[in-house]
This record gives sequence, C-alpha cells and structure tokens, in this order.
Amino acid sequence: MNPLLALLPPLAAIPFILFFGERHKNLRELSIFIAGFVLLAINISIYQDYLEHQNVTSGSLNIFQGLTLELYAEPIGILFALLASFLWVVTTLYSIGYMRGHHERYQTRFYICFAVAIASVMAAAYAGNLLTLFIAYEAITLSTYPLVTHEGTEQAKRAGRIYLGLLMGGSIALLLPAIIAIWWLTGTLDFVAGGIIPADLMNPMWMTVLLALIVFGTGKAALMPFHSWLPNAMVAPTPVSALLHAVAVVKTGVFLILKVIVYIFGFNTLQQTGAASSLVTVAAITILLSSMIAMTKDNLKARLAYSTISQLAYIVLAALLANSVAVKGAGLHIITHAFGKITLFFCAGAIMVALHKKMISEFDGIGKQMPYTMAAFFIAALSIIGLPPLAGVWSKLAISEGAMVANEIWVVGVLMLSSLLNIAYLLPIPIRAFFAKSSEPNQATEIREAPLTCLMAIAITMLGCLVFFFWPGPVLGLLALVR
Amino acid sequence: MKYLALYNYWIVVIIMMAGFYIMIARHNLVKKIIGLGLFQTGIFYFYVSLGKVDGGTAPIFVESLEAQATVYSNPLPHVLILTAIVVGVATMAMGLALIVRIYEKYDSIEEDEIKAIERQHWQENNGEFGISLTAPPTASS
Amino acid sequence: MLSAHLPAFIIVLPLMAGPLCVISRHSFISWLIALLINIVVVFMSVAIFFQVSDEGVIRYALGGWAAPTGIEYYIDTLNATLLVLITIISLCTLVYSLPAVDREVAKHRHYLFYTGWMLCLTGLLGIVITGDAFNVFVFLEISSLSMYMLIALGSERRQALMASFRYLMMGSIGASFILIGIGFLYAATGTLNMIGLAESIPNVSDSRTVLVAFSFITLGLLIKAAVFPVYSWLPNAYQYAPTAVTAFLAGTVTKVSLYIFLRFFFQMFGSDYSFGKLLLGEVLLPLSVIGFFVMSLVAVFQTDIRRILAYSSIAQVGYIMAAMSMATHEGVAAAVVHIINHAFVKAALFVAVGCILYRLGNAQVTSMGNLIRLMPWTTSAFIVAGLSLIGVPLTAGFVSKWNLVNAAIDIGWWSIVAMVLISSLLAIVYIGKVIEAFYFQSASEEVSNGNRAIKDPPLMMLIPLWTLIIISVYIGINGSVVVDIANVAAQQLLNGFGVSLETVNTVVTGSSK
Amino acid sequence: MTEQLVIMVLLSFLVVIAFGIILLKDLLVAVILSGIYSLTAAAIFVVMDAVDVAFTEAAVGAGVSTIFLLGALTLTRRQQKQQKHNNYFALLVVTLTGALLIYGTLDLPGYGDGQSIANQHPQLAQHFLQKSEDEIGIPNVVTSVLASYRGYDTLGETVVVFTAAIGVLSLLGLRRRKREEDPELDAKRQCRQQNEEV
Amino acid sequence: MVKGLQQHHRVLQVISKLFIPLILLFAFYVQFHGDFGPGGGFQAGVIFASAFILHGLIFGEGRTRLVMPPYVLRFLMSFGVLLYAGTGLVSIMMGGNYLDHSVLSEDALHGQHWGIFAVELGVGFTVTAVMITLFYCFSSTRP
Repeated sequence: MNPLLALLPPLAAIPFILFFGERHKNLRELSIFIAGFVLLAINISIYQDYLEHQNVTSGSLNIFQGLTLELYAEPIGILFALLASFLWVVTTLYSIGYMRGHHERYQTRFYICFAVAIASVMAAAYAGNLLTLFIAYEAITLSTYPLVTHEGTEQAKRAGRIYLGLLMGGSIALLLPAIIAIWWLTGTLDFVAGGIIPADLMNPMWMTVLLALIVFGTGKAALMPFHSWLPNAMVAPTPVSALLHAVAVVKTGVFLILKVIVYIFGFNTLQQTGAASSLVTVAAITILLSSMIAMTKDNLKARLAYSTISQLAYIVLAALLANSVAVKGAGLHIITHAFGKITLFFCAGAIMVALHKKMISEFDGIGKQMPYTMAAFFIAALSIIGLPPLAGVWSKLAISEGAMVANEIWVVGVLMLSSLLNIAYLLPIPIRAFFAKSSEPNQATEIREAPLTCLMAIAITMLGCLVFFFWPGPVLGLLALVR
Repeated sequence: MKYLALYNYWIVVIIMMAGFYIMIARHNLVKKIIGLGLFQTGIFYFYVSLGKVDGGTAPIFVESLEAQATVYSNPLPHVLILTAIVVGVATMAMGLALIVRIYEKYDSIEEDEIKAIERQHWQENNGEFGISLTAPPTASS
Repeated sequence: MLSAHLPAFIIVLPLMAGPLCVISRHSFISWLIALLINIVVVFMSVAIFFQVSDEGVIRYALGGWAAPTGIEYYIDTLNATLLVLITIISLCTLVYSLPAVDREVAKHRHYLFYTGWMLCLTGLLGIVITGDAFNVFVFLEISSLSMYMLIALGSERRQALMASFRYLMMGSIGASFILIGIGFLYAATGTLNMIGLAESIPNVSDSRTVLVAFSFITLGLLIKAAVFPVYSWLPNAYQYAPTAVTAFLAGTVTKVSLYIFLRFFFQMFGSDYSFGKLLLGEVLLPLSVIGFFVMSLVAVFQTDIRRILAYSSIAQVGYIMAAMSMATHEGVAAAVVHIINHAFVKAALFVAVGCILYRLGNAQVTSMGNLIRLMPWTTSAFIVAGLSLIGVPLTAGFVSKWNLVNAAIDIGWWSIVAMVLISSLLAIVYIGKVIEAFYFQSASEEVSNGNRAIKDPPLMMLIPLWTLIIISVYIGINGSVVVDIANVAAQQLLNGFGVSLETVNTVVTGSSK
Repeated sequence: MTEQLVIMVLLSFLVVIAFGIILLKDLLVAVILSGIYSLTAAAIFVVMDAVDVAFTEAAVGAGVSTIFLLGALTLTRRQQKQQKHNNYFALLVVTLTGALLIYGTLDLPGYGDGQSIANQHPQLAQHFLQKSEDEIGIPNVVTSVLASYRGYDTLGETVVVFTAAIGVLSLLGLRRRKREEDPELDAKRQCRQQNEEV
Repeated sequence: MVKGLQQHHRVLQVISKLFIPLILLFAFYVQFHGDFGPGGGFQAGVIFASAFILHGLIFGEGRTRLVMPPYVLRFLMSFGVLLYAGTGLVSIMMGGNYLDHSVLSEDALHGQHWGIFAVELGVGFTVTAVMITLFYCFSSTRP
C-alpha cells in the first residue's frame, strides 16, 4: 500500500469538519472517527505489506537538483505511524468529552488544525529522506501553532511566540544548515541502511558539531536548553497537550534524531568516531535536571511537561548510544512512554473538566470523587517509573542494556537515579488524592467523574500500558528489522 | 600639454559637482531641481566634448565644403545628448509639478520644514501615523 | 513571419497602449485597453521565452541597422525569463487594480493611471530586452518617470507626494550616474552596444576611464536597486503609493535594476574584471550583509504592514546582492532564482495588503484583529506568502534560500550562511507579528462596531492574489523549473556574450546595407 | 586655439554662475541665472560643433525650462530659507565624487582629439560620417542618426516627453478658469457662440 | 502676473500678435528643414509651443485654450507617439525590421526620407502638444 494514502484520511476529513461545523457537532466528530479508523486500517495494512515485501514506497517528487519528496515505510516509522493514528482515535474520543465539557470556543478550527497536524505526523513517520522529514516537521510546527494559542489569551500568545520561535527558529537556524551541509557533503539526503556519512568523511570534531546542530536544532526533542517551549505550550487544551505534546509533536523530534542517527550517520560511523559521546552527557543532564524541576511544579500539567522533557531525553540518549540494542530501547520507549504519558494527561484534563482544579496542592481527597481517573493515573505513573507489570519496564531495561553494550555504565546509574526521581514527583499525586483529607469536606464523598467519553479514552490508554508488558512481541519484532 | 587638453573636462566636473551639491545639500526643493539641471548640463558638456574634433565642423554636409576634405565632429554624442536633454526637461517638469502640489499640501518647499511637519503629525496621532485618509470603505458596492 | 518580430511587438504594444488610453479618456475603457494589451504581451513573452530556449539567443536589429551601428535587442534565457516575470506580475496587479484604483485614485485620473502603468511596463520591458547600453538609460527614464507619477497618484495622502519627490531626486541622481558611466565607457571604447563593449573592455581594462565608468554605473544601479546605504527612497514610496502600484513596483522595479547589474557586471564587464580585478564582491558583500541584517531588524519594529514589507524588500535585495557577490556559477544562479521568487512573493504580499486596505482602510498591525475570520482568503494568502518570505519548505522562498545557502557553503562562506539564517529568524518575527495579529488581536473598534462590512474583497482582487500565490507555491513544490532556468542563465552570463559580432546567431538582422 | 580660449572663458563663466546659484537665496534670481547658464551653454555647444544640441539647449534650457521654473515659483514662494549650517557630509560626498571623476578623466583622450577611439570607431562614428549620405541621403548627419540609425532611442525620448505630460496632468490637472476672472474672455466666448448660431 | 500684462501692456499684445505668426513659420521651417540644417521635430515642437506659450502669457491662458483646447492637445500628443510607433509597424508590414525606414518605398533612400519625415512629424506633434499642456497645467493652477 502506498504510504501516501496515509496522508489522505485526515486531510479528507477537513472538508467534512468544515461543512458540518458547529451546527452538527456529532456528524463533525463522526467524520473524524471515520477518518481515524480508516487511517488506522491503512497503517496496519502498510505494516503487513512491510512484513511481506519490506519495500513500501510512494513515488518521488523531484523539487530541484535531485532534491526529492518521497515517502517510504520502514520499521520505526511504521511503529510511530501506528502509534499516532491509534492514539488519534482515542484522543478524539477524549476531546469530545473534554471540549464540550469545557465549553471551548472555535472547536471546528481546533479539529481542522488537529487533522492537519496528524497528516503531517504521518508524512514525518513515512518520510523517505531527510528533506521530506524536515518539511513534515515544519508543517507540524505550523499546524499546531494555532492549537497552542487556541485560547487567545495574552499568556497563550506568549506561549505561541516561544513555541514558534524555538521550534521554527531552531529548525531554520540549526537544523536546516545541518541538512544543507549533509547534502553538500554527501550529495544525497536519502535514508540508507547503515548511514550515508562514512567515518572518514571529516574530522570527528566537525562530526560532533554537525550532530549537535541536528540534536539541538530539533527543538521538538526538547533537549535542554531548547526545552522551554514545552511547559509553555501547556496552555493549549488538554487533548492537544496529551496527543501532540506528549506523543505526536515531541516524538517527531526524537524520531527525527533517531532516523538521522540510524540512517544518515549510521552506527558504525558514530561508534568509530565517538562523535555522539559528548551529547550523551547533555541528554543525561537533561534527564536529571528536568526531573528535579518537575518536583518543584505545583501545576499538574507543568509537572507532566517537565516529566516529558526528561523522558524524551531518555530516547535521545538511547539513540545517541548508537547501537541496535539501545535503538530498540528508544523505539520501545516511544511506545511505552506515549501510552503512559497520554494517560496522565488525560487524567489531568479530566480533573480540570470535572473539578476545575489544576494545582496539585488542591488535589487533597479527590481520589474519592474521581476514583477511576485517579486509579488510572496511578497505573500510568507506575508505568512511567518503570515498575512491572507495566510496559515502561521493558524500554528502561532495553536502554540500560544498550548502555552496557556501548560501555557507558554510568548511564545506567543515571537511569536508576532518574527512576527514583520519577517516583518522587509522580507518586505523591495519587497518594495525596487518595489518602489526604479533603479541604472541602461536604463535597468529598460525592462522585464527580469526568464525562464518559473521557473515561473510556483513559481506560483504553491505561490498558495499553498493561498490554505492552505482556505482549511486546510485535513491537520488538518490528524493531528487530531496523538495520 | 596633455593636462591642458583635459582642462575642459575638469571644469565640467566642477560644474557637475556644483549641481550635485545643490541637489543633496540644499533643502529648498526648487533649488534642488535647478541643481539637477546644472548637474545634467555638466554631463551634456562631457558627452559633447568627447565628440569634438579639432578643426572640425558641425556634422552637416554642405556642398561647398564637400569639395575640400572636411573633418566633421562626431555626431553620435550629439544625438545621445539630444535625448538626454529631453529626459532632463521631462524630469524637471515632473519635479516642479510635484513641488507645486507639495506646497499646496504642506505650505512649504523646504525639505527640513516638511520633515518637521511630518514628525509633528506623527506625534499628534500618537503613532497612528499610517491611518489612511483614503475614502473610507463604507458600504462597498 | 510575424513571430520573428515578437521582440519589437512586446515593447511597441504597451507603448502604444499608453496614448490609446489617453485618447479614450475613460476610466474603464483605458483599463480594458491596458488589460488586453497586457494579456497579449504575456503570451508574446512566453512565446519569446520558448523561442529562446529552442533556438538560442535572439538578436533583433532595430531599424534594420546591424549592431553596433544601430540599436539591437539581445534576448537570452535571463531576460526572456524576466520578460515573462514582468508581464505576468503586471497582468496580475493590473487585474487587481481595477477595484483598488477605483477606491484610491480620483475618477478623472484613472485613464492617466493606466497610461502611466502601460508606460512603466514599456520602460521595464525595454530595459530588460535591449542590448544597447544607452538605450537602457532611455527606458530606465521612461519607467522611472511613470513610476514617480504612479506613486504620486496615491496623493490623497500628502506623504505620497514627498515620497515621489524623494524618489525622483534619488532616481535622477542614479540615472545621471549611469549616464556618466556610459559616457566614460563610450569614451574608452567608442561603442554603446553591450556586445561591442564586452569585446572592447578587455583591451582597455587598465584604463582609469573604465574604472570610473564602472564605479559610476555601480553607484547608479545601487541607488536604483535600493541597496542598503542608498535605500531611503523605497520605504515611503512603497507605503504611500496606490496599493496596485506598490505591488507592481515591489515585484519588478528593483528586480530590473538587479538584472542590469547581472547583465553589466557579469557579461559586459565580465566577472574577471568586475570581481577579479576590481573586487566588486568585496565591496558589495558587506553592504548586502549589513543590508539584509539591519533591514530585517528594522522591519521587526515597524507598525504598518506595508512598511514591514518595504524593509523586508530591501533585505531581500541584500540577499540577491550577497548571492551575486559570490561571483560563482552557483551564486549567480541563486541570485536569479531569488529575483524570480521574490518578485512573485512580494507582489502577492502587497496585493494581499492592498486587499486588507480595501476593506479596512488602514494597514496598521494593531488593527488587524480578528481578520482571519473576517477575511479568510486574503489572510491565508498573506500567510502562505509570508511563510515563503521566511523560507519555509515547499514555498518559493525555501528554494531561494536553499540555493543561496548552498552557494555560500560551496565557497566556504560559513559566516554568510549564519547571517542569512539569522536574518531568516528575523523574518519569522516580523511575519509572525502580522500573523499573530490576524489570529489573536481583539477586533479593532471600527471592525467590532460592525458599521463596516469587513469581508473578503471582490473576486477581481482575490483571483490575481491567488494566482500569484499559486505560482509561488508551484515554484516551491517544483523548484526545478526556476532552478534550471537560473542555471542556464548563470551559465550564459558567466560565459560572456559567447558570440562575437561576426558569428551572429541572429534571427533577424539588418538587411545587407 | 581661439576656439579653445572661447570655450575656457565661457566655461569659467559657467562655474561662476553655478556658484552664484549655490549661494543666492533669491530663487527668482537663481532661476534667471540658470536661464543665462543655459544660454551660455548653448553658445559653448555651438563652439563645440554641436549645433543641434545648442539649438535644443537654447530652446529648452533657456526657454521652456525657465518658463516652467517661473511658473512653479509664482505658485510657491520666492525666497529660499536660510540654512543654518553647511552640510559637510554633502560636501564630502561631492568632493569624493568629483575626485573620482577627475581621476577618470586622466586617461581620457584629450579634448578635440580626432584620433580617439570614440571618434574613429569604424562602425559608429565613422560609419555615420562616411556612409550616411549613401544610406540615408540627408545632409544633417545628426538627424540621420537621430531618426534612423538610433531611431529607437528617439522613440523612447518621445515617450519620455509624453510620460512627463501625463505625469504633470495627473498631478496638477487642467483646472477650469472661473468666468469672472476674465470678462474679456467671457465676451469672446459669447461672440463665438453667436457666430456658431449664425 | 498674467492679469497685469493683459491690462497694461497693449504694446506687448500688439507686438506679440505680429511675432506669433513669424514664430510659427520658423517652427515649420525647423521642422521640415531639419534634414538639411540643424533642427528637427523636437526643436520645432518647442518653438511651435513657445508661440502658444507667448500667447498665453500675454493674453491669458484662458484665451489660448480657446485657440488650442486641451482635448486637441491630448489627442495630438497621443497621435504623435502613435505616429512614430506606427511608422515602425508599417515597416514590419512592408517586410523590414521595426523602424526600418528603407522598406517604406521602392527605393531605400526614398524610404528613409519618408520614414524620417513621419518620425520627425510624430516627435513634433508630441512635443508641441506636451509643452503647451505643461504650460496650461502650471498656469491654470492657482496658488
């Protein structure tokens, strides 16, 4: 199946969304569901195609001088596409409850931008060369900008400015020159198994600079010091924070880094030159520092945002270790973290809708009001921390293993320390919710759960955390195909 | 001797530069236009000097002269300069018309005064400098 | 047989359209005349373009006098492309101008407006097509004079008059310098034909006369092209001219000056002389870099959209100049690419602003509130073109910037790469400022009072706007169209005229006189 | 040599006039001076054998331009404002430009050099002088070049003039006179109407 | 200025009435003798216009307008340009290049004569009309 088809369902949904508009809300959201399921089906069939032929590609469109636009399915991309399209359906389910419960304005614009963003994510996932990936990356930035600034308040506008400035600025000032340099050096931008940059092409120092340009230029990966857009972007409606800023957008960033390391530099080059080793330190520092910052945040979404930064750095770190075991860990972590973090965000949104509470300090006793939500929160938090029987454990294990393979034992220590920090900033929330005395006694016993669709979405993603612990086979099988 | 033959050019340069100076240094708009005229006339001399041939005559064939071996001056610079003169007068007319309108609107033909008026205007409008005075788009038809 | 005379028709038809408009003295009829002629001219320019790409360089001897005795047209890929570019932009903005001019210019002056427009078109095409150095000056004056007039027609605001006068002064100084330069060249070589000059200049390249000719032509062209230190005529002219004129001006006038730059310095003087011997690159490069950097910065602090775009135009000229000053094949090609792309993009942006002005009555960033919902087609066009200005992929601007950066990397000018990218970031800021206002500014008083119908402008304005946008997006997606042309043009430019006077690859030369 | 002397004297005279124009505050005097300047220029052109140019300069520079300048002055004001300080930057620019120009003249062929490349170019200057009688057949070579060899430039020139008229028309327009301003004119109009009726 | 002349300068009026025909005559001479002596369309146009300008200065621009109304001028200046450009088109129709006068007649020399005549006439028309129009524009504007 042609990967180009994956772009169609979200784009095709747009006219329907526009047409139905605010007047026929149900039909509007139905059309999104249909698009979501079709997209999921397409992605699954691409997956199956890939397992059979291992050569799934669209035609290429020549821009100029051999620069082409091309879509091409490969394991990490398929995994990412499946993840994003599945969670799109779930998020849509969630946002029906959330957006209506929250009486948000301009819902039509919201859904349109969302659809465009998903289409761009599909293009990124199936990008056949670095240029296509870059274009998709920019398209995601642009299409999510209206989502970040959705509320139109002064704070939202400021966040939008930071968002656009860091993501677009970083990509144009750092990433683009790196891409042009790669093109100039090698004459191609194609993703090739084993990489296109030979180890002896240039001085290792320059290689490090080039890699640093890419790693830092990919602002979406939120590596410190290019992280500040992410906490700011939390002013967006929660479904946006959940799908885009825990999954699609940020994962596009780490996905780009992953692809560049696997298919542009290649493991051999990086291992021989050691170009990535200094950047591993940066990732490690990001992991620890952002975990510590997360502890100081009282706003739940802000705390989750810093947690996301820390978890993204895991993936970047794994990618920079540059061996197949670590990359497998990175791929796994994209999946497991996605399910864990989206559940956490969903819960945060549910609390906002039901109780209008944003601050953790106000959460005393809400476990009695929203038992299901908080239970799901607890489970997802455990998954993020990496405790069995939850999915998070596999990815942390694989990354640690990768670190051993790469002979960077200290990284394992960092991971351990970080897990402890995870416990320190995540677990107090459910504990407080369940065991602390409520400050508003007369309401404490009344059950005020979030809308049903929200709960359904939360349940699905929470189950995901469990399922991938017991049944990680297909994911691992796919990742084993990465060459 | 060589430099004596260039003396003409140097005077021409002085004339041109006198005009150029008026154009950029004088605030009076009419003066600027006069300066432009001087500058351009200087260029005209320069061109015509190029075509002059010692002992030559104007490039018009006359029967009586044809018998002798006559030297004629080069006609090409003359033609070019005829064009340039016309361009000059056209520019001048345009400039003067602009000046007349500027005087109507600003009641001044001094560049620094006009700048001051603009600045004042700016301040009065508190930064709303560019608000259009074009016909307001009422009930567009 | 007539196809051989296309180069003559393409100049003469718009030239004759001017007087016809005057005779008609009717606002609509004169527009119609201008429009029809413009459509014909677009087709002709396309035909010439294909003629050139099929059969090679066209030389057309005017009056039947073979050059250098007479004047000739010299058309290669570069100016054939520019002919197409100018005629298309003129057509788009002319269509747009019917409703816009109706609003902005007094009714009894409409016919003069369209006359001026046609004369300006004649002038621009004449500059581009000619192969004679002095003829460049004559047609430069036609286009300049009509431009002064068109700008001054925005004189419902008095600033337009002053803007026009300043342009007249600067323009006259520029033209006079060019005239002096051509005079010195004539003194040194005895010819005015560009090919003749190209052949003679190497023989006298040590002469101080040629050096001074070169300097004066450079200075004159710098003024005409609004390069950094001598740009002061441009912002006011762009802001206060009638919007249709601004769009036309921004798309074509500075580009034509840049074209003369290319033609003169690479082909006529030869890049060995201009850049090898006289180090023009070393002079231009700092100017252009400071230019695009400082002007982008200045644009950030403007409050009127037209002023933002005007300063951005100066910055873009800086990019083109920087590309030229590399004096390599890639650099020249990048310059040509950006000349073409920026022409379309800037014209589109100014048309979009014109549409906003048409409904809103001003172009202050502060009064753009809520426009994205009231004028979706206009604002989205602005956004697309704005992204192109930034250089986002899949827009024309990306193709330009890619080529520019690549050309800079090619000769190891990493600092230039950095500067270009940083000034692109400034472009994000100034375009982002406008886009943010479209989205989030609360509606200004006039808008929210509801006593004005703020909605998308009539189709007459939207169609040309979106035509320009589609062209620029098409270039962004299928950039090889422009890049291939630019490569051919760059090759031709750097090869000099390639043909000596004896081996003329002529389509029509003089008869055997 | 006498010729050269005449030119030198006249040119020096021009320099004096030019500086007079720079310094004078009275615009009317400046305009009259520029008229004299043009007339002197015409005289110099005659001495330089450029009779057509001289003719044009006299008609345009001394005639029409002066009338336009006077017209503009009556519509604006006559005095130039006192400028507070000299513009040293402008002086610098002008000096540099002038120095550059003089530097460029050093390699020019001397004034009146019949052997210079410009005057000897076989396809331009010499072609016009030697062949125009056979090819065009009119005695005034300037007219031949103007209207035939470089007729296209002259077309451009005509268009420039036309453009100027369009420009001035669009700026000033032709405003109708009010009747009471000129009773005599009114009488004439009536007279004409009567004639037409008859 | 104009009014003063009108009322008090009978002498000027009489003399100018004598001179204007002579100026016009001279203009015609310059126009048609340009082939043989100095002068041509442009100079003739200016001189022709100057006769009208003189008339305007002495008798008032309003009265000159009766003699030479603006619409005639507008037509004349356009016609001049069209005549010039049209001559070139005729050359193309006769099989030559644009503005190639030699094809206008059987004999190349005659063709050149015709062409130059037409072209100079075009210049003359345009310049005359333009100069008079410019004069009208300046003199009809009230301070």
